[in-house]
Amino acid sequence: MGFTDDSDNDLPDWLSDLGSDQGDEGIEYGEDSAFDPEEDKPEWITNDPSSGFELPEEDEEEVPDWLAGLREQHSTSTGPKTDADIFLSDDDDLDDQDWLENIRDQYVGEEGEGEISPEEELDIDFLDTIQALKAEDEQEEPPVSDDEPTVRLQDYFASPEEEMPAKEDTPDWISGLPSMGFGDRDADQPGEDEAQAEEEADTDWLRKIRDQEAAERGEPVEESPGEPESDIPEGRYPKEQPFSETPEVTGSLPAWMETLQTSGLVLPSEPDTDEELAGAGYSDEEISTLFEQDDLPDWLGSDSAPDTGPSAEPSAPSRTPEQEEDEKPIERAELPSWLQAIRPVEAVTSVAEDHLPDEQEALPSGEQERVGPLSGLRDVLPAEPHIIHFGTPPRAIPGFELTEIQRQHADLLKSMVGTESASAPTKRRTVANPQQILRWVIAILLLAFTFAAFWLSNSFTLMLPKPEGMPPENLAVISLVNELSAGDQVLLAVEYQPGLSGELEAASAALVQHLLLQDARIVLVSTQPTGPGLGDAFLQENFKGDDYISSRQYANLGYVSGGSAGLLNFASDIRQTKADMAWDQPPLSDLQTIQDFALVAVLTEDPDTARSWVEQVQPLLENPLTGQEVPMVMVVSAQAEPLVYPYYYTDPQQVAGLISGIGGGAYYETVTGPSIAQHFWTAYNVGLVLAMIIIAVGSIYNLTRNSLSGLSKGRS
Amino acid sequence: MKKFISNFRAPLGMIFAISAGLIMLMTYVLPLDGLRAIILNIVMIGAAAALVIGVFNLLAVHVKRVEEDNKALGSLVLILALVITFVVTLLQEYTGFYPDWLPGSDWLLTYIQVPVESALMGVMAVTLVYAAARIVTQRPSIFSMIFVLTLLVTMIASTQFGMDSNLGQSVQTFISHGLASGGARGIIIGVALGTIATGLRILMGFDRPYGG
Amino acid sequence: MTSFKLIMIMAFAGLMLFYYFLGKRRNLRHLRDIPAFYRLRGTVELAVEDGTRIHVAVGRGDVLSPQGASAMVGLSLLRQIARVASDSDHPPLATTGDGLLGILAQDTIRVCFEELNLAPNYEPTLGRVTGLTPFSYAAGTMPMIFDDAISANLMIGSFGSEAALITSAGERSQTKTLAGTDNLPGQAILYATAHDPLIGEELYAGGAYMDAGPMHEASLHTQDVFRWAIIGLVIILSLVGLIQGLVTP
Amino acid sequence: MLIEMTLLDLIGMLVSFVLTVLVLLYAFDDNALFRVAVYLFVGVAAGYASAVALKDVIFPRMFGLERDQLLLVLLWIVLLAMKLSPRTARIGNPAAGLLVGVGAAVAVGGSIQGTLIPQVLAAGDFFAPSLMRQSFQAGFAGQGIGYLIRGLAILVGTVATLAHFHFGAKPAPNQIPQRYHLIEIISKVGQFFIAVTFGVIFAGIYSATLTALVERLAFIYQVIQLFISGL
Repeated sequence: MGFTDDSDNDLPDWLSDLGSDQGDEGIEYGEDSAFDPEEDKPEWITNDPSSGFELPEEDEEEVPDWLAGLREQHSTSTGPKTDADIFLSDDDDLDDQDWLENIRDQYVGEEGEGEISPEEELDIDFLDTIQALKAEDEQEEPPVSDDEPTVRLQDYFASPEEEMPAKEDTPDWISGLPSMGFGDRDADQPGEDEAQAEEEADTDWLRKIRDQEAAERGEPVEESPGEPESDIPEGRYPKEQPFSETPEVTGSLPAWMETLQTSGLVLPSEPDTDEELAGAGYSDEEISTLFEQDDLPDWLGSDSAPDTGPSAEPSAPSRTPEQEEDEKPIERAELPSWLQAIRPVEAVTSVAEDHLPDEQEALPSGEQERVGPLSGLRDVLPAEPHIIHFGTPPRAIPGFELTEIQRQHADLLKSMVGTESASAPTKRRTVANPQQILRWVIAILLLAFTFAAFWLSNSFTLMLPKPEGMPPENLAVISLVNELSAGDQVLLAVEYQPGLSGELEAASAALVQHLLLQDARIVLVSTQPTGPGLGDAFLQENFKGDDYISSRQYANLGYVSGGSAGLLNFASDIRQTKADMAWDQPPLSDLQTIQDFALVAVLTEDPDTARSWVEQVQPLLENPLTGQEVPMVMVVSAQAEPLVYPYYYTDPQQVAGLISGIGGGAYYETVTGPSIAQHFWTAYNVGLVLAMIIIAVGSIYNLTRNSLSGLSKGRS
Repeated sequence: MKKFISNFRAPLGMIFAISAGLIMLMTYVLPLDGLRAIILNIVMIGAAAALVIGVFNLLAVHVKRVEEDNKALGSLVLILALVITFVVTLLQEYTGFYPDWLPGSDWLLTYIQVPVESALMGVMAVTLVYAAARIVTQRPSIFSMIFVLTLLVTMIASTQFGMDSNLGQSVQTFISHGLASGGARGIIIGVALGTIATGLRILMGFDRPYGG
Repeated sequence: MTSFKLIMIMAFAGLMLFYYFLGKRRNLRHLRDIPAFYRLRGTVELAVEDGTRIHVAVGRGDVLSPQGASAMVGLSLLRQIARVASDSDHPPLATTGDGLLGILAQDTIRVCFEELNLAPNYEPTLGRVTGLTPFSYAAGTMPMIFDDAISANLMIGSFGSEAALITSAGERSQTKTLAGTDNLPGQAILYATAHDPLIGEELYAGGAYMDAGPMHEASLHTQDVFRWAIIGLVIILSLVGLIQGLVTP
Repeated sequence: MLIEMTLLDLIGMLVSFVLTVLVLLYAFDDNALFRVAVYLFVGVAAGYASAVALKDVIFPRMFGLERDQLLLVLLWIVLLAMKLSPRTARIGNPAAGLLVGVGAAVAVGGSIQGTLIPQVLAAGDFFAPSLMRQSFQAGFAGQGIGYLIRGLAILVGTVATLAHFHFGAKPAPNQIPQRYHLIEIISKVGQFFIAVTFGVIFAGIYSATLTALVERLAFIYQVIQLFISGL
């Protein structure tokens, strides 16, 4: 797994049937035909109802989830991949590489000298094992419940050569035992004969924790010759992952014990939804990964031969690690991962895809890690050895009690694992000094010079720009406002963020001043939550000398939620949208629709907001009966000007006029008289010139330095 | 029962998404204004409710920080500010006895939100100058140089000198309303294409970001 | 015009489906090179190995507006990254500036944790709303970048000019930033301040380049078809306009 | 002037002054006081926005609904709220799905209706035909040529930029997938236009940030002046 194709998310249900036709063709993105678990139910399931295996849909209530998960794994291990399988694939597909399985096989092999008979298979059943543990004291046969899943492992163990594939069918609960160190029971028992090893019931399973400690201390460990699976590679022991989860506590055991147990014992049950099952059919989920084997350094991916992963084929011959070692191609030079990361993927994937037969590509490789940095490695700790089902608590085991010594050992193990799983504390990253110093210099210069412009404002002030240079879009706004009559309603959309209030207020102060001079009636509205408050503050702070403003005769329609959808709704029916307003009283009583406004002015810094007004509102400004259109003008931040301007440039115009930034406000103030823009103008120009100098000098310096360093490198 | 529910969770979400989306889409191409109004009416309540739910998310993060670290002064300040602002704003709206001598929501907006946000915007000026001065080093290419040149020319045209100069205005007009307008149109159209594709993926059920 | 819109939508959807099934038959990706995405892959890999956290900023785009589409792309990438990095010491962290997006980001991460059977490790705070207005979102994200062992910022969604605050925080903490937004001012900011900017439409290609599914690649091919159709239309219409301007009646 | 202010305004001005200074200090480095100011801002912004959403949208709209509709909407909000907990999150899928679906439709419909069609149709105005014709008719050939050049710039810019984003490429083993040579050339032209566009917009953003900085510094100057004159 890795960056996987979003297969379960990708194909909608309505397409899944369609897609299934393409399944065989769906090399790159998977096998859609795998969607239906019923269709692809393995024969051994369908032919053997007594096996206890049923599809997840059946008898869901009666069977505990861990059992359901168990049978699910088995039912799918020979059949098509389900969603669960995809996520299990790291375990399932590991086959003989899975160290958990190896230990399990060692466990079994010691009983039967590497041969597992069908009868003995039952011994590895979960309840048997638990009862075997219990039998240490009670010496009685473990009961087998009716709904206990009986695994037909003989199907997998058809021949000695096929022993390894059988291991993949081993339930994870078995795998989980050794994964916690329980299976390595012979570690400190050199010379112990196999007969003794067979008496599993007589072995204190908790004592194995101590045994493993001893083994790790370097005490001799006897390993069965000819059993490659007993060669547990160093580093295969799980450290934190099996314990990194906290399954629910049943109460029958100490919580941590249940955690241990469930971490290893319980399998993930069937996917939660049919949809997930359907989505599971995408084998591309497993093929196309972020850390695709093709993306990996050669030393990681070299042993990932395409023919080594038929985990979905129980009859496929498997290989021992030795065999695999023999088959490994000569390792290539190692590439660091960062270099791999910047290597074009296509170039790499295409090579691998040329080598990969499509059918096999669609199948998950059974021998590689697919998640995280270990992706592509073989013989490594499984990335997710603790795949368990968390949905339901594990079933309590009656009569299971811990002795004090067992508890002490368990506590010891828990403390060891606890430290392993603790995450490293976060560290704050340091800042490089030269960058910091450069930033300081810029900040000091900018703040000092701009502030000095105010300090020296009595002796040095710039005049506003000449009105002759006023651009036509500014003139258009002025002429539109000039055409307004006294009492005309103007919708003022306050659509800027508080942080932009400085610029937008400087840009629009002259416009509002002009509107008030024309005795226009102002109605505020906003799709920003802060908009109504900002609009109020803007009018009250800057125009409180006007009676119309100070007596709050203007209307504030408030906040319209829902983004552009809300805006569309507002434009469609302003009364319904703001039903709480006093529409039967002035100043709103004259307004029935948005076409009753004489002018719409949008104050915004965001081109998307401007676009929303153009897209959603502007088409509705035309009166369908009279054909007259309410003009829409915009006061925008300088950053939005190039983006809003095209709406002005179209014919017919979608935006009838435009004022941009403090420059536009400055032009307008040459007509209406000085206001905010004039107040800021000098400092603004100082800051602009200073920034230009810094950027120019900085760029030239950097270019020169780059050139010089390039020259010196060339010489050397 | 669990299985039954689990079977229908994501599909239900998808059914709602697709059906509501398709109906809404039809209102753009067919005269179904009434239907669109009904959907939008409901949707807007939901969008506003989602905003309030977002507040709970924000609170949860910072409450956790305060619980984990007693020195998380900032988080504590955030929680208090949020709760006080929320309560004050609603009290002012729905009770007639909110005293004038206490800071109201307008006060909080005017004297806290606006100045901090404006100052943050102002600080960005330093960041932008710094970034622009370094871009030719950070990403050395001919296009970075074009970027810086255009930036400088536009800035010159925005000064008093540039605005009063016919040449400055002509150059600014050509760059901003000619070259940049062309580039912006291309980008806008491209973004629109991407938006349509993304929307259609959701409407066809391929993307299900709602838990599916 | 009504029927034109309908036909256009149908054609777009039909082409997407066509390329979807066509893409399933192909072995190779038929897409151009976008280096930023390769570097993102490497960055994610390094972050997982390094035990550091990836920050995915989904932005503040309103889901009920066209800007929401870019956030959907961000969620797609979040999903891809969460699938890889969720079982690391520091699973990816998503920040949003919108309540509904926060819910969707949480959902995305939660579903990934469930898919990986890591559900108990999931914490709702992995999907955070750090502010409910654009600037408060950016401001709320800044301290998190400083404090949470972030090694990479992936900003995919709708950001305006306030994105400079986030990239600035990333730059100060020496954190790699890959970013794309649908907002043009945001793009200009990211062009100058992000390490790996995604320009314009490249943002919407995120899913295809990060293997989010064949439909994502199909979308890009469909966009290409419409792109050239639009280019043709634009040239024809502008030439008609030019002739109108030159030929004096 | 200080006397004219209410105590609340005076306190507000001082608070605003302190907060402004703290935030501006971030220009030099991150510091604890800056963070307190930022968190205060985030909290106020969130509290304000949520309260506004309640009082301006949720309550008014819900009170206007009939009982059945109200129950339906309440159920929907409850479903949405289920998303807050991981245990119940899935129950809220339909509510979130509805919002996402409508949003997707708005995205598709809005983009086609509001952007794509108008932008394509606007191509007819690239050369401003009516203005160009008027210019030539009036004998202002230079102005007419100006429209011609600008129109060409817009046309080439639009086409080249749009073509630059072309994603399709021909894959080849051991090679990066390549686009057709012609598209690559057009793409370079498109990149030029993109760099110019971003340069212009960046200048606009800097203008906006500079205005905000100037506004804040003007405020600081004003406060200092007030207190100096009051002393």
